[in-house]
Amino acid sequence: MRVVLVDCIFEPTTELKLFESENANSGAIATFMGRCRPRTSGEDVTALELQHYPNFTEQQISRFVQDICCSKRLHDALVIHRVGAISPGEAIVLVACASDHRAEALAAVETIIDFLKTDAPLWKREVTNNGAQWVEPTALDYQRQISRIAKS
Amino acid sequence: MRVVLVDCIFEPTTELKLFESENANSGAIATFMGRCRPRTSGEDVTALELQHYPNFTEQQISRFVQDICCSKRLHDALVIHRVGAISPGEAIVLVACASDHRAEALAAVETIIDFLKTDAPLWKREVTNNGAQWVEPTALDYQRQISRIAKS
Amino acid sequence: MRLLLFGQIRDSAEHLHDTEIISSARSVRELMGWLCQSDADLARAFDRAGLRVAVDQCFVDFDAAITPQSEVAFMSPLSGG
Amino acid sequence: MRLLLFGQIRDSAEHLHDTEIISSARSVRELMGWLCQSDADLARAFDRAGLRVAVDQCFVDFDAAITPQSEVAFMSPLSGG
Repeated sequence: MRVVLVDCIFEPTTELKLFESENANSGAIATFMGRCRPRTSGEDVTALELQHYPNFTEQQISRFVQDICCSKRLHDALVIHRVGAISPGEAIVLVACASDHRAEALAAVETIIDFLKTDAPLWKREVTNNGAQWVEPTALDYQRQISRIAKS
Repeated sequence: MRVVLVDCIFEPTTELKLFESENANSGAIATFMGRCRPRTSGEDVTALELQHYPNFTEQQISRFVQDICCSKRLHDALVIHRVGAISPGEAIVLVACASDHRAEALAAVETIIDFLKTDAPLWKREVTNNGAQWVEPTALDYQRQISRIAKS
Repeated sequence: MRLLLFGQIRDSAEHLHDTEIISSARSVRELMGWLCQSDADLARAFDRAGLRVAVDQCFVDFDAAITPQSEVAFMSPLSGG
Repeated sequence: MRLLLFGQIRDSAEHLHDTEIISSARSVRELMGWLCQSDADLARAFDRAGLRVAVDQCFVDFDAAITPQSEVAFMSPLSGG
């Protein structure tokens, strides 16, 4: 398992290639990549800023991912998350999970990305030409949080 | 949208890098890679053989993926599936879906891989030292087929 | 008509796969009856669960009509991915 | 004790983030009351939905005990991914 916060550009497919080769015996690898979109609600995004709580953020994500690795019997999991300033088009997050069969890897990726949206100590601010605005989880994010907690 | 059957080794991360660059404005990309496992039920697998029905297989998968692109409002989808003889460790299938937000891309990847397991005209035979055996969908695969059809 | 066999069922009657057959059958079901008379292995394969059929590259049920020009494909349970 | 602010709440009281404060508060709630008296902007920020608090890098509820050595972090709604 590897959970890292990075403050500069990373290349998701390069990281995936490594993850794939480290898990050569896994029949199933599911992934999710989130990127900074160039537009939001009709406005051009000039940057995203991601605040984090040093140590605590890594610790909280690691604990959660470790639990998922056990409960879903994953062979391995990888979370790379950007912090600091992010430009449009750049990757924000990569989640990858390896397992014997697809159901576990797919469910684990979904659960981890849902967790990151509402429960990881990260704070996202979107900067547009009309100023900066803090992003809060959507109603759907909270619904998924509730259903995730109910299932666990 | 791109659906291709290939009869030789392909490199999932190379294909993903291309897919990613073709969908630079998509906030979310979810993927699934399935590989030939070196062992199954305690036996060493020497090869997988994938039979297909030329034209019909591509047509059936393409139709399904096209419908998912519309219903999930995907920006793009990619399915690469091996046919013919596959060695342990080699990729069998890559599914990638791009959308604005994660829910659509994750759900689409899961739906497409579930479809491939039970409803795409492909037939898989596992070769071990004890002979060859046709693979049939598992009880779980059929459960997922029923729940997919119920949701659609 | 053209007969195609996919998956396990092909093993039961390899010699019949991708062959032109001459039959007066007017439905898939009639064709199956006709094939069963001449091939006991295929008859047993038809009895296995999960058999599917496509006529001219469309999935159909066993009552579907066929003509001497049809392409008829019998398929054991599909298993991709 | 050390005070940390994350997310929108930091904008309300940037000058208080990552500072050492001297307070006799024995619980998070007492500390919040004490901070509200000296900072109206922070008081309004505490009223917003979704406020969370961690003491010594553990999520706790507002009745949790604190000491002069505690690290207390107030957080606006989390939004990673």
